[in-house]
Amino acid sequence: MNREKLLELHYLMLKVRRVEERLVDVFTLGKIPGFIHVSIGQEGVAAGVCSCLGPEDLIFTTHRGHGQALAKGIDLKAFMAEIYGRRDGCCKGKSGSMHIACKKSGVAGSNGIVGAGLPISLGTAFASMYRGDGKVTVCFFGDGASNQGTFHESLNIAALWDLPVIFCCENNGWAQFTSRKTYMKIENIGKRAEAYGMCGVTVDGDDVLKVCEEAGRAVERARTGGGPTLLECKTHRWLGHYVGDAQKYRPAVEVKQVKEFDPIARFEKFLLQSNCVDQAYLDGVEVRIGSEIEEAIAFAEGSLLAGADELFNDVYA
Amino acid sequence: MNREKLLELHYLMLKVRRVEERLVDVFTLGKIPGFIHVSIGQEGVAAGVCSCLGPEDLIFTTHRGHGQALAKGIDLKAFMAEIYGRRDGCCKGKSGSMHIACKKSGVAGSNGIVGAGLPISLGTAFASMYRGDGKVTVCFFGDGASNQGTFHESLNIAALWDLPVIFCCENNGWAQFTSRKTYMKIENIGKRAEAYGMCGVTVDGDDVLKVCEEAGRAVERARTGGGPTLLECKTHRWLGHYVGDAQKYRPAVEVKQVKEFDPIARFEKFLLQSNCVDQAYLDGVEVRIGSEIEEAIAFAEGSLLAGADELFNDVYA
Amino acid sequence: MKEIRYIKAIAEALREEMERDENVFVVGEDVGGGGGAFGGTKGLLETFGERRVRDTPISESAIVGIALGAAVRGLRPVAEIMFADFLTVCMDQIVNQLAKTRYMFGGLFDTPVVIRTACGGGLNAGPQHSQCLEAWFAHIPGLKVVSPATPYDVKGLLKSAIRDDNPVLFFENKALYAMKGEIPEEEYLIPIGKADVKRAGSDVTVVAASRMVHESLAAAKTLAEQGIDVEVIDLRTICPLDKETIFASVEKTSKLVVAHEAVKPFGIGAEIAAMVCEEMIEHLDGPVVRVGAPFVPVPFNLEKLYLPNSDDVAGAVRKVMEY
Amino acid sequence: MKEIRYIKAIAEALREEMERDENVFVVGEDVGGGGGAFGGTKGLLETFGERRVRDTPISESAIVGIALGAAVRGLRPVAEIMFADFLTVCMDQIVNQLAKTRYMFGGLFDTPVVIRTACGGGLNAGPQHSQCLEAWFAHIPGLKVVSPATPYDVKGLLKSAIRDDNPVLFFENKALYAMKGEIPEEEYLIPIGKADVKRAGSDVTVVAASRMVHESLAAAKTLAEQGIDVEVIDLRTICPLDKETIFASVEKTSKLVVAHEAVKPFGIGAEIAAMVCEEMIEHLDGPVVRVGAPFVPVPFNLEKLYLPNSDDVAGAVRKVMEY
Ligand SMILES: Cc1ncc(C[n+]2csc(CCOP(=O)(O)OP(=O)(O)O)c2C)c(N)n1
Ligand SMILES: Cc1ncc(C[n+]2csc(CCOP(=O)(O)OP(=O)(O)O)c2C)c(N)n1
Ligand SMILES: [Mg+2]
Ligand SMILES: [Mg+2]
Repeated sequence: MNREKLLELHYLMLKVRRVEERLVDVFTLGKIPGFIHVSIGQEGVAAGVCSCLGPEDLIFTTHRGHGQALAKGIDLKAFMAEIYGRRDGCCKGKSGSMHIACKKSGVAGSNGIVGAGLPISLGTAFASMYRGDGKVTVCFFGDGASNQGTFHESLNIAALWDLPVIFCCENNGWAQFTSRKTYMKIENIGKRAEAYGMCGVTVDGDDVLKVCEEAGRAVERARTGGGPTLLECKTHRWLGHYVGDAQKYRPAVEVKQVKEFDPIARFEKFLLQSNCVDQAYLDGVEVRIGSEIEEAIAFAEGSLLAGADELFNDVYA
Repeated sequence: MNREKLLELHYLMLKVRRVEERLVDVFTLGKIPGFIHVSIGQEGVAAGVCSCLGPEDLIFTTHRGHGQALAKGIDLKAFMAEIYGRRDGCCKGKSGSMHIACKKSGVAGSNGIVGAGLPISLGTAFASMYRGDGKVTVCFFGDGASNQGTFHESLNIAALWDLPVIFCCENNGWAQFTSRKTYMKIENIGKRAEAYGMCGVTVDGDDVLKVCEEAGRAVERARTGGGPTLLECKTHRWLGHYVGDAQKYRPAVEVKQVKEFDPIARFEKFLLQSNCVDQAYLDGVEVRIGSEIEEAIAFAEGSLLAGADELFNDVYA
Repeated sequence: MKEIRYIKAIAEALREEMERDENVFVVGEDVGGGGGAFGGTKGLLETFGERRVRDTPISESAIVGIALGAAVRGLRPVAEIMFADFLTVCMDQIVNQLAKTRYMFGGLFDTPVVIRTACGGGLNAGPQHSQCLEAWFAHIPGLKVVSPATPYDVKGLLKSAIRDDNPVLFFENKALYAMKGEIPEEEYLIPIGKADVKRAGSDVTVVAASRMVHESLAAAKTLAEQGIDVEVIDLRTICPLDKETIFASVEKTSKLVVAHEAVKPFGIGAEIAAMVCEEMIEHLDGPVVRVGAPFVPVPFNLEKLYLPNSDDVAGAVRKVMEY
Repeated sequence: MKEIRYIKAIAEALREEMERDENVFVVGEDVGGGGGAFGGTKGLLETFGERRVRDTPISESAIVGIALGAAVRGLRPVAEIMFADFLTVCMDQIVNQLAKTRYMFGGLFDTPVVIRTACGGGLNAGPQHSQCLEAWFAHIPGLKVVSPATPYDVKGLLKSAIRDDNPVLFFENKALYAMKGEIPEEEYLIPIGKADVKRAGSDVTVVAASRMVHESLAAAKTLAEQGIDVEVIDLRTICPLDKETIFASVEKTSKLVVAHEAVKPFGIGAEIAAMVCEEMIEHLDGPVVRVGAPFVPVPFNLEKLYLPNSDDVAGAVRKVMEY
């Protein structure tokens, strides 16, 4: 992998982490309406997968989808203003954290209904095939979502039609307040691909290089008519289901231990040890990201709230 | 297998065949309202599976479920009157061919929605576990149904909770006007069990002894706390999707060839060759079944049509 | 003009639109080799090939998802859900995804999806194959709901639905598939959102939808002989409702009957009655009487008793006339 | 009497019924260790164990199926579907299976299933987590639909729902979970199918459901100061509707306003208005005005503008009074 790509991966992961940390802050201060779900600890997946996509490719994201959208290149200001529910948000403030979309960067829509993105991703992938335009679709979803009926229907059809789609399962071991053994008997969701005659892969989602490698293969496969892939990335949810969730249902020791898997710390260590970068570089990235974020927050907070004039817009064409 | 059981299997298969042949007749004469789906050619599955169940066990049947209900021991007269839509039907004439149920014989309900029986079968099996009463549930469904989301959700939970349920897929290679390669990439639906950590078996559904053997194992497993089984029985639909379907979409050669798989002819040959029965015995069974059927038809045709008094009954308790 | 069956008019509309616009495709169970469960897509596979005529597994949620995703990319899918009763297995994709995509993403995407489906009784198909569930969808902002009663209407409205940039739930009626009617040889469109006065009259307004339009026309004929002059309005579109046409008629007649096949409680008749009572009660002379099915599942064997018919409409008209 | 929150009253009802009847169990996502997304099943796992408090995967169709199958075997399941919006993913199991099992099988089985779910806005949770879809279920014969507005009501009605041999859709309201109210120390039940006059008045009848009961009471208070005496009827049950109570009130006041949080078109207000206009229009003096949300998806950021409130009710009352 060339240096540029390595630095991109690092930048994307760190940006996601720092944006979400700041979101936790401002949410806790009461500046953001509704509720938000952050993906802190899971940045390796979004960065690894999205770094393999071009701007023309499409992704469907989840309720825990900030990282996915950011890694796909959504404009940070428009993103932030959206989460604040402001006029300058990428969806005019109507979507909020859970329903973000952006045409330009190929974010085809985030979803508040668990498992609901998968069927829709068939459609965008089908359109690629219909047009022969080579665009690849990635649909992100969680481990919990893999137990919804839509998972099954979608994987079956994707395999059957050889659709250029990648189903990326961000397996953080939890579905809201419930852990894996409560919702699934088998260990690896990637294995479920076999039931459809589809290629399935399970990878350490906290190892961004591994994610990137497997995602790259899957994208290549999709792009060249080789059909879909189920890509399971095992990762860890550091915080609660939503911001404010005290996680009383979760063993304290687990809450502590998950941080050991930190995909960013691991990757930074690798970058330093392989002499790809030095500490000064890393510090510089922090500064750069920090100022990007503050700019975006200032933009969001300076953007107007929508008013009654917006209420009736965009219901019908 | 003892002789009694062999004769039971034969009797059940032949009864299903002859009943449905007569149903085709009377339906064609316009005596039955609505539409009916027959399972001619698939009798080995219903007979093989239901012969392993006791009267206390439960089954969920499909739109093509006559054979399943009959093999489970539903009263032929009440069954026939139901299909005719008469007052003496097992559901007071309100269900018809597609929604038959009978408490006494453990037919917990037939379903017109493809794949809808599976979730409900979880509930009856759960009740067995809740009560510890050892009752086993069998849910029949078709190959087409295995692509519905409910299949996935149900198998996952059954495996997870070790429920005493058997999912019996009657794979006749067709879903209405569409054949396997149009709806599924893999060959064996039984393989899908692996995605849930469940035991999965694929068997020649036109070999009633094989079906019976595997069903027996599955019932034993369920009864003794060993959990669920996905039992795929490969069989053949001789006629159209519903009675009256001219099957223009289906290769003529296939329509001809399927009869070679006749589970009844095969089994009778075996019975004769193994000297288990002679031709006179078989002729006798034909006569017996024939008169049972004519009696049932007379009963049904003599039963009154329901009237306005029934319209508002049984909506609420 | 030519005479044509309702189901054939559907197939013609699909064919014309597919010929006109390369972005139009059909998707659903048995739509290809099978030609559709009722024949609505007959012959399309032969002409347009598998690329544009997509047979699917029995996976209704996926069918709607495919349509929505393709629409977001600029295609114009026509999805078929065999029976309206089966909409229950894909409600999330319709209601939370398809209907809301435009609004919740701030207008980013057009969603030109048509979902064709067959509603209603008449085949003794029982409780899971006979329902009329239009009222559900009319309650959901973002969807349009169309319900044509004649071969002429079904063709013109289907073509308009395909050209509409909004999701359209297109309720065909099983009992009407075999019905014959005249349509022009040349191309025509019928606008969504406009009701149609199928019979002008001065004494009483009957607003009806789908099969009940014909029952209402039959009732009007009988009543005419008895000196009651009924105006029959065919809603054609259930959402958005054509207030203007309904209100104009009620202003004229002061008497209103609403007729649909769905069960009466919480049906579309309730909305029409409520709308009139809310906005123009001063023009009403007497009760608004609704005709609908009794509040029971559609019984397999008692369908005749269950289905509302022209006698019910005539009875309702007499009731409002006697006030 | 004791003061208790709405959500706590739910947990109490569940606990009491589980103690009373060994056949009662709860099933749903996060109902166990999590205690329910909103805390409705808090503490039940600790008391009753995994046998009777069943955490499930995210598989709503299966949850309803489990409940139905268990009910057919004589158990009394209480299923939790986290948000009412998610009912869309299990509509077939509710509408074609649960609601129709009794009828289509000729009365063979009882189906004592309760489906608890959280509806309504107030949390800025956006278009897929805020809907009020009660009207859909009231349109389906075989289901009962309950929608309690206070801690006292929610406890008494939930206990009745659990003892009912029919399927009950039990709509809790997210905005009310934290609300406090008085309930008796001793056991009590509230009958399903009876509305409750929450405030007697003589000038105008306001029929309201769930959160809108409180908005209507607030409006009544304001209007009282202006000399308008409002009667507020809390529907409590949406299906079957308590005609008797509604009609008696309208006979008295001759003026009717209906208030609910769902979008106005094709909502429950339409049925109530239509019923009154159909059966007792001679008692009406003026239009029936409906208060409901505008016909748009629930916007994340404009929820305050979207949600109907006491001002809207007061406005509607003034409108009918001015007639
Ligand atoms: C159909 C549906 N059921 C339930 C929920 C509530 N819910 C939101 S997120 C969530 C857990 C999802 O788990 P997973 O898919 O693993 O994603 P994660 O939150 O871990 O990223 C649940 C149950 C929902 N939004 N939609
Ligand atoms: C949800 C749903 N979708 C579609 C149908 C229409 N339909 C009835 S039977 C059938 C084919 C079923 O195929 P399979 O499960 O293989 O059963 P078989 O008819 O072969 O016994 C279809 C598509 C239905 N009844 N329910
Ligand atoms: Mg998870
Ligand atoms: Mg089949």
